[in-house]
Amino acid sequence: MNAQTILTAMLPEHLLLVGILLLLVLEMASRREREFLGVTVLVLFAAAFAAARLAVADYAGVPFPGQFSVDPAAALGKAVLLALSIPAVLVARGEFGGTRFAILLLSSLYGACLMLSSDSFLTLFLGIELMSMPVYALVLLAMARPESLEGALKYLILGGAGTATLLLGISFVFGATGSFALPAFAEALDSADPIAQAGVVLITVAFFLKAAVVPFHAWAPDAYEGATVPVTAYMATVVKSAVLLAAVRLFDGAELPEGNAALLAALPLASMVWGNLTAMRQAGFRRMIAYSSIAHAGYLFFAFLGPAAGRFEAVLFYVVAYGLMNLLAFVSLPAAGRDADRDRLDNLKGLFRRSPYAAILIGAAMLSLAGIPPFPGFVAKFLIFRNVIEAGYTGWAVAGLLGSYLGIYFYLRVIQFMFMSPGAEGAAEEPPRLAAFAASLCCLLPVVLLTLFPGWVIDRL
Amino acid sequence: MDNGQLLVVLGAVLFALGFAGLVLRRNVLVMLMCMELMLNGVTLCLVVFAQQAASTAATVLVFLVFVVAAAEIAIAVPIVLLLARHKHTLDLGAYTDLKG
Amino acid sequence: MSEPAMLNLVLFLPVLGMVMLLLVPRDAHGTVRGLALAVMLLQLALTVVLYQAFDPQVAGLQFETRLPWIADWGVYYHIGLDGLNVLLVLLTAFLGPLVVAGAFSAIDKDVKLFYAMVFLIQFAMLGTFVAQDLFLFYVFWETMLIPMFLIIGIWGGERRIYATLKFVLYTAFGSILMLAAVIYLVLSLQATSGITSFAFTDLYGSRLPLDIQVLLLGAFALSFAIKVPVVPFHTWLPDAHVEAPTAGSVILAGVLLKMGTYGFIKLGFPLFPDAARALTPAVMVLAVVSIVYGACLALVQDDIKKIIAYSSISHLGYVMLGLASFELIGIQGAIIQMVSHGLTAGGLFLMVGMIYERCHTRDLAAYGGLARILPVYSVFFMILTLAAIGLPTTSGFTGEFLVLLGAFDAAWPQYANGAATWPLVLACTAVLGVVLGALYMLRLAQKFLFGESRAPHAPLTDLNLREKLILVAIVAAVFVLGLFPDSFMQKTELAAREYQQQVLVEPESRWVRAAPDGGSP
Amino acid sequence: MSNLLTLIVVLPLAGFLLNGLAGNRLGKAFVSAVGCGLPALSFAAAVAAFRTLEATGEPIVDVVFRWALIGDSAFEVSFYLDRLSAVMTLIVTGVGSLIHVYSTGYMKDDASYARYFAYLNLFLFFMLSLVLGRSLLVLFVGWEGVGLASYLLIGFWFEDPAKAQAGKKAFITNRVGDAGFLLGMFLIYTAVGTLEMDRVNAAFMGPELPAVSASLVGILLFIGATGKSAQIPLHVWLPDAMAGPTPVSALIHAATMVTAGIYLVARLSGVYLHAPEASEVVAVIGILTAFFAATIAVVQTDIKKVLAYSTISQLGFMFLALGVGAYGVAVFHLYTHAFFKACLFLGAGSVIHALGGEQDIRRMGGLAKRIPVTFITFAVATAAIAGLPPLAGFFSKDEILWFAFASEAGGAPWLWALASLTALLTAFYMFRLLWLTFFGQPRMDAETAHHIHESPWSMTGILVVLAFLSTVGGFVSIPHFLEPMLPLPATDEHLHHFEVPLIVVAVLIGLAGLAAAAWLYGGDASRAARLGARFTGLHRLLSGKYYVDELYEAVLGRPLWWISDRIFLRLGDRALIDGTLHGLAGVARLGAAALARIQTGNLHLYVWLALIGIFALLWWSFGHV
Repeated sequence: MNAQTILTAMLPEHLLLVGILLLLVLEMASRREREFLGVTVLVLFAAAFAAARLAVADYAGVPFPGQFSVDPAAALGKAVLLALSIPAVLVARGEFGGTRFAILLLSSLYGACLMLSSDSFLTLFLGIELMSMPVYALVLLAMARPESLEGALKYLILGGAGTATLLLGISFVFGATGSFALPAFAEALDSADPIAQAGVVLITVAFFLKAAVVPFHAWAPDAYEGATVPVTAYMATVVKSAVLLAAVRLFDGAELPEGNAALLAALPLASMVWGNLTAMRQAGFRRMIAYSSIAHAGYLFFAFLGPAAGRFEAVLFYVVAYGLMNLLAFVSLPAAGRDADRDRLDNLKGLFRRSPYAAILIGAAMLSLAGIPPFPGFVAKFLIFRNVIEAGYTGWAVAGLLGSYLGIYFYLRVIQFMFMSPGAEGAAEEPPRLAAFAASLCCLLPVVLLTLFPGWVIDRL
Repeated sequence: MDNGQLLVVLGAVLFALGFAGLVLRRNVLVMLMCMELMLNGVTLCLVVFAQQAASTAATVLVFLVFVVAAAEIAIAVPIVLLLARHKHTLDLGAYTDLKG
Repeated sequence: MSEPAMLNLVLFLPVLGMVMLLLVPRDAHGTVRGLALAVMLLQLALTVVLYQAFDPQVAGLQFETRLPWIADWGVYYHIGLDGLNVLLVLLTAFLGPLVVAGAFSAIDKDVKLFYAMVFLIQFAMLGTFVAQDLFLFYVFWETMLIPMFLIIGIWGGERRIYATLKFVLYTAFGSILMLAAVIYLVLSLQATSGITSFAFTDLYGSRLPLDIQVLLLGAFALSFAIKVPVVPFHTWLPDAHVEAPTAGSVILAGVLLKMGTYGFIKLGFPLFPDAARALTPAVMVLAVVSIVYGACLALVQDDIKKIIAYSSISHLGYVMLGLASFELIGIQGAIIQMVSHGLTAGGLFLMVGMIYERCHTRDLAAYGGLARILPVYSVFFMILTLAAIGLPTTSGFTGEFLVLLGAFDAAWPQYANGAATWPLVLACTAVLGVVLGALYMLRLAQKFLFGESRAPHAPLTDLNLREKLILVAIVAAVFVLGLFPDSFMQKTELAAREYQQQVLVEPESRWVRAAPDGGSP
Repeated sequence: MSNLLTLIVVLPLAGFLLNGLAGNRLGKAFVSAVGCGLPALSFAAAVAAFRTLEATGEPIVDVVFRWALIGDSAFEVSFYLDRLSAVMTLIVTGVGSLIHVYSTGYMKDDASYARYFAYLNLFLFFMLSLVLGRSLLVLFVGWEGVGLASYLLIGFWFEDPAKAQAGKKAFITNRVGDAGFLLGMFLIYTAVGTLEMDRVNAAFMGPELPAVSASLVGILLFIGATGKSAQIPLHVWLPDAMAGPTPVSALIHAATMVTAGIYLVARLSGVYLHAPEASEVVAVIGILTAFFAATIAVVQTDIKKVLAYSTISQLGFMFLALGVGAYGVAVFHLYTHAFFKACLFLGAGSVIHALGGEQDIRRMGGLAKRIPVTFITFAVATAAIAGLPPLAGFFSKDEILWFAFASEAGGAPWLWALASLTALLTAFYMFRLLWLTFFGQPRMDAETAHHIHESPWSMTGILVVLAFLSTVGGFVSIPHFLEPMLPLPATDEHLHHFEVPLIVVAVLIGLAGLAAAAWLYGGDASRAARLGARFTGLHRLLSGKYYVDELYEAVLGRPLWWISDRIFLRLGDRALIDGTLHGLAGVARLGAAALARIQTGNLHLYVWLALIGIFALLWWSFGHV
């Protein structure tokens, strides 16, 4: 192991670290929120750029053999995560109590990056924890609202239980295979040893829990609602994506043995149905998105039914499309006096009359999440279900598609509010902030790209 | 059934107990303890397996677990405090504002 | 400019129009309307040029464009004109300006968005017709939902939300299953012949085992049948029509429904010939049921729009009958009938819209003797009614006559040689449908135009110049198609025959004869 | 001139367009000029065409354009003039032109004068394309077209719902027939591969018959004919059609359109010659219609209704002739009937005109002296239809009776008997009409009586012409003229000695009818009243027109409505289909509610869920190792 590799391979992580330190210093120096924001965005951008460069350069390096390695895929994943978090930060102005938000976010991202290039359960575990813990705190940030405490608590306790489950699973797998290397998981997947089986199941459960798959989803709606908009956006997109990409790395080459397919199909299917149905009757935007994200976790895990080769491509494209669209919706949300009001769907009524472009953007986001062409959400869904059918699980695919059909209604409902309902009484219109505009822009451009030239993007995954 | 397996089972039992506690106990602080209990169960298993495989990695993980456990508590306690101050109770039943 | 480029231009003009609309200030309604009309007229002009340039002697695609889109999956941006879609493209382009002009006075809320949506749906519909790649087709097919959802939902009547959601959810359900079928089909082609392609031409004539074919065709057919709509998948139509604004109804009846029948003739049947042959009885039965059922329901409606809506069901039943007869005459008739219905139903909806703008009700009971109050209006209404009835010299006759002749022509031999009686029974029933058609349309004309004169908002002003021009255009088209259909049919003949061959005789196809398990994954 | 036929057809169309588009602006003079001039021109053209036909003896074919070419089957719009269509064309254009002229007087004061003539010309256009069309397709175009024109003209005064209703009824009833017509046409196409009628005839006359039952074709086409020519069971529309202006009744519902059915059968005689069953059906339907219509006519009190039923009855006679293979004779009767029936209707029109719109013969009487010209012409026409020699009706009807009796192609004594009885009735109700209208005491109120006046020359002149024609028309032997293409059927040798007696009988019948009517309705018509009182039941049955309308309403109308409304709309659409959908939506909503209820916000529950999940998965995976 040499310093050179460590430097280049972990450049994104290093940049995040630098960012954290920088912010700490700044906090002593000044209290100007705009500067914190600028620095954070800058750092994130730099890190994302670095990761992207690594990916483009097909860089592969092993700074810590057996624990931590970087390959183009991992780098690409990191780039996506880092880039996705930028809009969330941009709309977070005002969420900054000092620098806490930024620092917590950066460290959580650090953990996410760690997950994506972990080679052993140690690193994976470290990454997951490092990613989750700051988020508990982030949920807490909206202390003004008592619900946020409750949300944080629920998230924390279930998350903690998840951690424990993960660890138990890890230890079982270790016990069965005597190794912490990730491939041990694949090994355990095939082995008939009950301990190994238990390990596999427990680890899967842990991932289900982090990604909020039924029935381990219950924390998500409450936590999402408890948090403030940017945090929710971050959780719904970056965290979930990180977990899924990590899962891809975990399953890596492992083809599912016939028997275990249902293990990864049944619960995701359940969460599609559950999430989509429950989302129908939500009055709050964040809560609705929470349920929608539960459903989407379902689609994402369907990707694991598909042939191993296609998983990364499918998942990555999906999280890009899904994340971008979610963020687009979040950043376009009309500002309102109280964060709670901002969350209410009624607040969207007649939005088109007040600020048409916001309405159109949110509308596009909803349609994309519903998987209606020509928006990228459709291509993403198509890709996943194509893989599933290719792997021969036609029945599951049809079931999944029908499950996704259930989702169409509540996305349309949002559009209906924005375009077809009379305006909400006295919805004061504050001019969109520059930051928010920038945020929507840096979501919109990639979306357009994804919509018009999905092929071009897919080639590069 | 040698000691190793015995201990593993014990660890699993601890884990289960912790989980059960999460389900059954109403006091939030106790629930946090139960979480710790789960982690301890896991640690026990890990130690045993580490013994069997004579692997340092496992030992490292054990320490990691301690750290994580500590960190979790560090975040949890302030939350609980705030809640307690807000609701004047530690009974979980009180914290059901978010639902539906 | 080369024709392929021109076809692309025609396709993307509406998008250009949308972009231009973005630049127009929100309240400059006049500008918006003018712009919209100008773009549509330009599109029509270009389409006519293309239509003239379309060579009836050439089989297969013309003005083709084929660019890689999602190369990994063999998805191409592949468009072109052939005999099957050329008339429908012409129809779409023809109705475009009329829809826009027709909405000048009707739409005064969110005008900009409205025309943007009209452009969008125009784009989607044209795309659906010219697409030659299954993926592209599906994308356009689904995209169409969005503008229609908004058009009905924003500018519709009281129960517009219910109607529009019903429409979207109905349609989306079909499409979801179709999506599964599309994926499965493409993958099985890949498995059997190693070709990864969404091109129609590659997928035609699938050699899958019959049961799988039937399933896949079922999935496709469901989504097409909902769009057509074929009884019993029709209940969204009346609601959608009644609640939709005039422009919406015109688009719906004029073009959108044809997407369903077009789907059958372009995809459904040729993709799965064996299944098509196997399912023909079912299709024909449903077609005839639609004819009778739709007519009967039209007979008992009191909402003018509902009457025309149900009549659409009945008329498209004829189209289905013609398509399923696999008889050249029937197929040609079906194609003409599609266009004809687009003209008559579209025209009638426009006229209902005109009276609605004046009187704000569509209740038949509220009207009477308009022939005295609005003579010009009544003349046009009468002509279109008669065209809908299928009176000779109008386009409706051309379509119905050929369809029925084709159906009978296909059925009689089977009866004569004792093979099967049901086709003949169906054909005869369909012929009797002609009587029902006269029954409900004349009932409408009767209550609406004749009897002692009354109307909710007397005094009424007769048609203004804009409205006259719109209707003159439609009526002219109706008569041209009724008196001189020959040149139109020449353009479609080769394609129609090709379609017939594809289904009836096993064509050479890219599918290597598959193993019994269908070589599916 | 090559496309003379096209000219014949197109001239009235031009009239329609001119009057329809510009008529209201350009004033009545222009309208009358165009409206009457162009038909007259086309009559002239017809005469010219007829001359050329005479000269060459070859049918004239005039291909206009190709309507459609699909595969190898071509549908052409072409006109065809042979002796048969020549006769028809002359009648149509000739009588048509006369009635146009008459209308200028009759409709003088009508608000929509231009519209009237536009419709009338439109009718001529379609009627001519019907008559001249070479292919069944063109014939069908005309067939439906005249239906349209009749629809528009019956409902000409559309403010009166009843009148508009009558128009609709006519259209629908005809549509029923047309369905049969279409099927017949399709059958011919599938069997013969062409729709051009000369070819079709040739095919059936040819060495090997087409592989299809000629009778089936014949019957299907005859269904169409029953619709257009108001034969049982589709006769119901014609009486109501009297709602239209009287000249229209004369032109469309007496002289020309309603005879289209006869023309069709005669035109396709080739088919019917090989279809004995079909011919039998035609004959029977014909004679029955003739008889029943005549019985109804006996008790009608509306002057036009009487004539309407008499028309139906006369058409029945023609079908009888067709049925027994005497196609030429049928056309002969058609030709004479066109004259005297037109004359009668126009006379009736003149009467109505004189009485300011009164149509009920019970409020007429004693008009003979007041409007002499009308009276005389009407009397002549009545005598003609009653079949008194030497008037036109006598010749044609007598021939029909003879062939009904003696034709070897289905003639039978009972046909003759029933036909003669009908003839008796005919004579009776016609003279009854004459008496009630023109003789006896005036029964109209003083006001009307005061205003009675003879119609203008434009009307009376036409009456005179038509009366003259119905006098001498009989001497032109149409059957003989048509012999080359429509040979008369062979007659049974043994019956030939009956010929003269039959003629005598026929004449006596006519006189008997006259006598009966005179006796019953002479003076104050009290005898008639008593007779009516004696047979009230019968009287009610007849004046109720055998309640056929009511029957149809009960058997067809209401059930159709009921099924559509109850079964299809309420049960099918609302309950079954939408019900199911709403049900599914409801299920989803309930599911959503249930699932949302699980999210109580209680952490314990959440953990429970997780726990259950874990154990389920563990159990499952152990199950599947």
